[in-house]
Amino acid sequence: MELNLAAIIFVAILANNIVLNQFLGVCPYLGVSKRIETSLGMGMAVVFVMTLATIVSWVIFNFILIPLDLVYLRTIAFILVIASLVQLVEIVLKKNNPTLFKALGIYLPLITTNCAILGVALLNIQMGHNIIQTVVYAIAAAIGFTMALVIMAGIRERLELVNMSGLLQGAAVTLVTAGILSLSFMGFAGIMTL
Amino acid sequence: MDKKLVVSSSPHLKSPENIHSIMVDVLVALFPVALMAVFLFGYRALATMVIATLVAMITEAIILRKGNLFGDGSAAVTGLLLAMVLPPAPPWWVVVIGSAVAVGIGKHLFGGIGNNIFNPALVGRAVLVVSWGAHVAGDVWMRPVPFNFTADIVTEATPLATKAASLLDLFIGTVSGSLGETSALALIIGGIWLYYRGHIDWRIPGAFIALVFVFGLFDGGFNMGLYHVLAGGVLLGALFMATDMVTSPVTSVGKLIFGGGCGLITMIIRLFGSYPEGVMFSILLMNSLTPIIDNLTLPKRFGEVKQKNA
Amino acid sequence: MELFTALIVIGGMGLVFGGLLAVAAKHFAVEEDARVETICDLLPGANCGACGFPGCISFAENVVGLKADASGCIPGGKDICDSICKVMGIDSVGSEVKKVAEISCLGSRDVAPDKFEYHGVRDCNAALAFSGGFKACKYGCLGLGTCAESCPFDALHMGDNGLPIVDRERCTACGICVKACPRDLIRIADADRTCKYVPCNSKDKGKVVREVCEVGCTGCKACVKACPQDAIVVEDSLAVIDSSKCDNCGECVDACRRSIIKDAAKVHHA
Amino acid sequence: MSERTFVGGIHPGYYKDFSSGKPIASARAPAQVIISLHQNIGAPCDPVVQVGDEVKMGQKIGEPKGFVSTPVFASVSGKVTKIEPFTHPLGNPLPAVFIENDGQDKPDEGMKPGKPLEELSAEEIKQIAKDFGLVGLGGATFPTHVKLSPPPEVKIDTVIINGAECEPFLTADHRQMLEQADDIVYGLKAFMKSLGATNGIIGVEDNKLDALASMNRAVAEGKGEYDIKVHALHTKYPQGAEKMLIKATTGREVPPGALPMAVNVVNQNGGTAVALAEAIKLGKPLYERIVTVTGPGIKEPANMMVRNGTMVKDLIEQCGGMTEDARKLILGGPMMGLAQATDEVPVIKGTSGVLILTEEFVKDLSIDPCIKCGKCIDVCPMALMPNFIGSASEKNKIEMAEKYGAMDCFECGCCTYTCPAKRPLVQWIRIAKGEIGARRKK
Amino acid sequence: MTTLTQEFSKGIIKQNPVFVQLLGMCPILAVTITATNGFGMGIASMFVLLSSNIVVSFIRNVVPPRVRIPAYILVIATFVTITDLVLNAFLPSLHAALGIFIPLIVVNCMIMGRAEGFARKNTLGRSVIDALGMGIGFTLALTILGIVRELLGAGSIFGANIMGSSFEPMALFASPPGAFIALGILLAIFNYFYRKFGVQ
Repeated sequence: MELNLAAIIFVAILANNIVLNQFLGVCPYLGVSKRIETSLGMGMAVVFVMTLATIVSWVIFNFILIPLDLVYLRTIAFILVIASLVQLVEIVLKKNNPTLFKALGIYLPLITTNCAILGVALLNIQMGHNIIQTVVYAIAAAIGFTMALVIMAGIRERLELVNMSGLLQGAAVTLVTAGILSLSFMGFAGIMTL
Repeated sequence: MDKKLVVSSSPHLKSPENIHSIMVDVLVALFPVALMAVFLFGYRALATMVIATLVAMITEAIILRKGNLFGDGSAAVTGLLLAMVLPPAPPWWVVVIGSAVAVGIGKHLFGGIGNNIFNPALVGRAVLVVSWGAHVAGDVWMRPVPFNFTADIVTEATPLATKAASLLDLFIGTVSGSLGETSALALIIGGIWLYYRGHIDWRIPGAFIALVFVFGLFDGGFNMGLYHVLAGGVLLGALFMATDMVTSPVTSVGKLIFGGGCGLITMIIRLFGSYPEGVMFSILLMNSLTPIIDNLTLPKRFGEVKQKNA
Repeated sequence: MELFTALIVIGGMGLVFGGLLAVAAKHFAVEEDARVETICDLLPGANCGACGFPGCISFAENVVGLKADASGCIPGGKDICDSICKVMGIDSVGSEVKKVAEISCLGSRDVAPDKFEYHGVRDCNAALAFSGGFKACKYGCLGLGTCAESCPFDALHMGDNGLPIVDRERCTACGICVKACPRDLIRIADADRTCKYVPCNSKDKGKVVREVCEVGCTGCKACVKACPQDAIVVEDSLAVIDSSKCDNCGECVDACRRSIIKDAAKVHHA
Repeated sequence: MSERTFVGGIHPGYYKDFSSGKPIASARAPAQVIISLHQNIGAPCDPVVQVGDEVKMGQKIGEPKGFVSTPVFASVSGKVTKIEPFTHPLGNPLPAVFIENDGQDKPDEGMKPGKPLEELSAEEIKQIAKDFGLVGLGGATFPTHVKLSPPPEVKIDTVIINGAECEPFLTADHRQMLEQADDIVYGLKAFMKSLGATNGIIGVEDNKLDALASMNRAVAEGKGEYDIKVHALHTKYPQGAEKMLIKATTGREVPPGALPMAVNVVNQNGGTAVALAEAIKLGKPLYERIVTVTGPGIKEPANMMVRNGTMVKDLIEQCGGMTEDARKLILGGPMMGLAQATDEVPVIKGTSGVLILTEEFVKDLSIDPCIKCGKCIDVCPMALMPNFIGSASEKNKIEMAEKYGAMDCFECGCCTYTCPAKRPLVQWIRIAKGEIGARRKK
Repeated sequence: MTTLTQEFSKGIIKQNPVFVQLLGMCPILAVTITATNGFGMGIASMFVLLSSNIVVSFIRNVVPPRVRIPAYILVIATFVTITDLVLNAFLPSLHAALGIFIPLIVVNCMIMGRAEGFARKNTLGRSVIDALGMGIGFTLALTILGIVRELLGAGSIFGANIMGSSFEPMALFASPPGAFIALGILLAIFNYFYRKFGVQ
């Protein structure tokens, strides 16, 4: 059990990174990776929302959809959860913790359409995790996302000082960089398996 | 004095060193390694090196639209380094594609010399490993047969897989493995030359090798520690790949972190991963962290501490 | 039965979340003006800053807040001004005429020599820090391309002779290059004006101009005498043609001893 | 080899042999001197003579406008013919006084010995430095009396005489230490007395063994009750930079943006010490200085005592003229000196050298992309990140340039010297500094 | 106002959701191992886009602005679920290949973007045209990338082997890194042509 948790963390962050290996959350990955600071903020927001959303989705799935035999409604149910959750978080934060809201607020709307959130919630169900594994997996996946985001932001800040052909600037070079990053993360394959 | 005076910003003296001379120095440092490769693996190794270097230079000349094939020499270095991390005799088209990818994608896609994030030669190899793993990183490798230039290829498993080669063989290089990684002796000679010429810092190879050694100790004592340092690509990686100026940190502390990270990841992959060798992955990974390491390890400015105390 | 549960579950969830959000939204109402987004969509999106605001969004906000004029977007021109006015529900303003950047120097490398050789950063401002620029003429174009570099629309390029060339199609008359040129050699003018003009900015005396440039205006006043419209005046040894008076007769072109008077729309343009 | 040094720095070719063996010779007084009214950092002077006035050698012709400023003196006797802008070593025309030399060198009445050092008070010494137009002669031309006026809460305990002369080619300080060692010690004593400092240090790079010997002798003979030591310094550029010299001799580090006073030290150039000694002993104002005329592009290199306002062209002629392949004229040393567009430029108080470089030194090298070799970081004596400042400035990312330390750069040029990509880092840093300064003012 | 033809063609070229707007990157990278998968994904997305655009266009005047986004998401999610079930019933192999990325069509920013940015402001007819244009543009992009990756990574196109048996496929393009690299290079190539032919 304990080893299993460690494996979940390792695999979710390094070996099977949700952005670099599973292609979840690529849109914000391309969009919000221009500055290290911004990417850290986005990462924090994702950690927060992803953990909450995955837990709530898990609860709804296991305690409502399965008993009622409504598994086919999971997509609708989960997206409802996520969309509402993001808005609720936004509202609650605004009232109770304005500082945190200031830091995370601008990223929250971006998260609704971040397929990493829905993706992780769905994958989590697919892998049949229990509640503890769910929490660990969600946090680890979000940290993996943040890590990939921050690394890319560091690289892009440096590439800003480069005289690069306009054809490659922006998304093109970011994608290729992500590809090579993905290549180098392949080295972690097989170290721990689930 | 009939020409006009020249005006420019100070300083008016410039060191004689330039990118071209640095690249020539690196090529010189690679010479003993290349020599040893030909000695061990025969004409096939020579062919691999020549193809890789030529294709790299041609690719660069095409991209830059320049007639001068050698240019500043950086493409030749990339090509030769790529050959060093390939098996002695892969199919020719694998070498061609790898070399073109190294220069085209690894280097020029990011804006050319000085701007690449990842070590171009390793990008080339990584692409080849993923694409045609059996040709470049399979289980069986050509056995070195010194002074035998016509022999057919005899294959054997690499020392990293068997863990059975003698330390002396590893030091001299009479073991199977990538073209340029087998002979520790030749690599160390090249490394010393680079250090003497001031192109590499002791910190990156130092931290790299030290961590590999320490982790090797856990894998089976002092001899195993040495074994891990000498076998596989650690020395080639630590002395020639990780020290690539463009893709490694510029700060002193950053260099230590970088080298240490390379060593750590290499050993994690070697000891626990499904790949037998982790040098390439570790260096590529640390390359990606270089900008962040640089930003986190800005040197303390002259007089800065006193200001804080005051 | 199953259909029924499905309806209840989704409907219930919708109710719960909808209710929650409705309550929350009521307590935290935020004023938003949809017009900002609409106007932002209309704008070219180059974020060039020619309007004086730090980007298209900012300009849109200020238009909606009535702090900026609807015609403020220079690259957008008449069309966008009209559209903005429509969104804002006001009458259209702004000029109809297409404008472009114009460079008032003909002193290419071969006709206006340097006084010394400059090595270093290829930027006009940087070069000016050394003895006031390497060009012998202290008004002429240095040709290091700071203006071309500054153009957000890729409409300025350095020609082989070391002078910038304006791409009339791409130029939006945003005026960024006007500010970028440290020697004030660029101005914005009507694209299709039919008049003559003097592409020189040298306020040096004629003797000095003759020493440093083959195509500089010496202020000899030959054109002044030739002009039947009295449209030309010489100030600071530099002839200036009043485009409102000029009828493009071409007398000055023949009269000019250095043959530098040109059709306004035909200089330095691709 | 001496251990006294700092971290970073470079070892360029020193090229001192051109002129280090040449004793200081008097330069010919020119037929006309053009004395700039901008002779020091800080405010320029207002002319106090008029066109047509007869002036004497050593007569004050420019009156300082602010506290950070010093007067300017006539270097010949003769007639003022013009007062108008003239090419200044900084590149732009600045106001200057033209004096036609009558060849008689009639001295001004003020030029007579005053009280001996023993009888002078600290305040009087400071006043002498101010009245006789003393500025730092190393090249920065910071008014000396300002350095002698620390705020009351600062207690200066150490005065350092800079004899490092780390700039390649230049030998003026070297010759001065050989030929005027006693005056240097005398000047140092005056500085110490004025500041109430207890320690005096003379720092000399250890490639000038004869100068070290000469200074040791002079100190032994002339130090009296003062505590003065001669320190041999490791030969490395920029050993003579203020902060590096203080680090090497006292181990103290001047904080970024601060003056040496912050660590209770005042730095003075050897030439300034001699000027102070001569002002006290002879009542001689600062109207001439030692200039090294050297470089591969000059036919007969020399060290010369040159009057303020002499044309550089005149000096070059006296040294046999330029060679065929001469391409660059620099006032000052090769690392921090200013390249000139013309040889029609006058010598000012801060002109320590006239350096002529040839074709081989001035190739217009292509600027390559930064390969992040980090050599500039290794050599930067201020431990900045010149490569990133340069790239940021190139891309006009001024905040980034500031973050990497642009404002702490004192433009020693080590980074640009060492850069294998031949990037004009100092120039970019200077542009960034100008931009940051302009933004801070806003 | 733009003509209907323009409205239709803009989605294919001028405002191609993938190559110009960089939307829907996740499915594009994930499912384009083969041309068939890419094409299937494109069609599925187009169906959802079309249906949701129609519905959104219908209800645009009814939905209060505050619950706009949740309401649209609900609409989209419904159609996604339908697609999911239909694919599972009739094309189980494609359903298996696309896997989790079918439910993830819900959060494809292209669909949300069109609903939010176009259908809610435009009439039914225009919304349909827009959805068709965008959907075809998206399908086209997915198919092109699928063809490139399948050709290089497996030597075939739409499952038909065309490179001969001696061809050693470049497995890179069948792997995740290859997806990123292929799309990045494809983007650069498209940038080049867009610039060359003056498409903004």
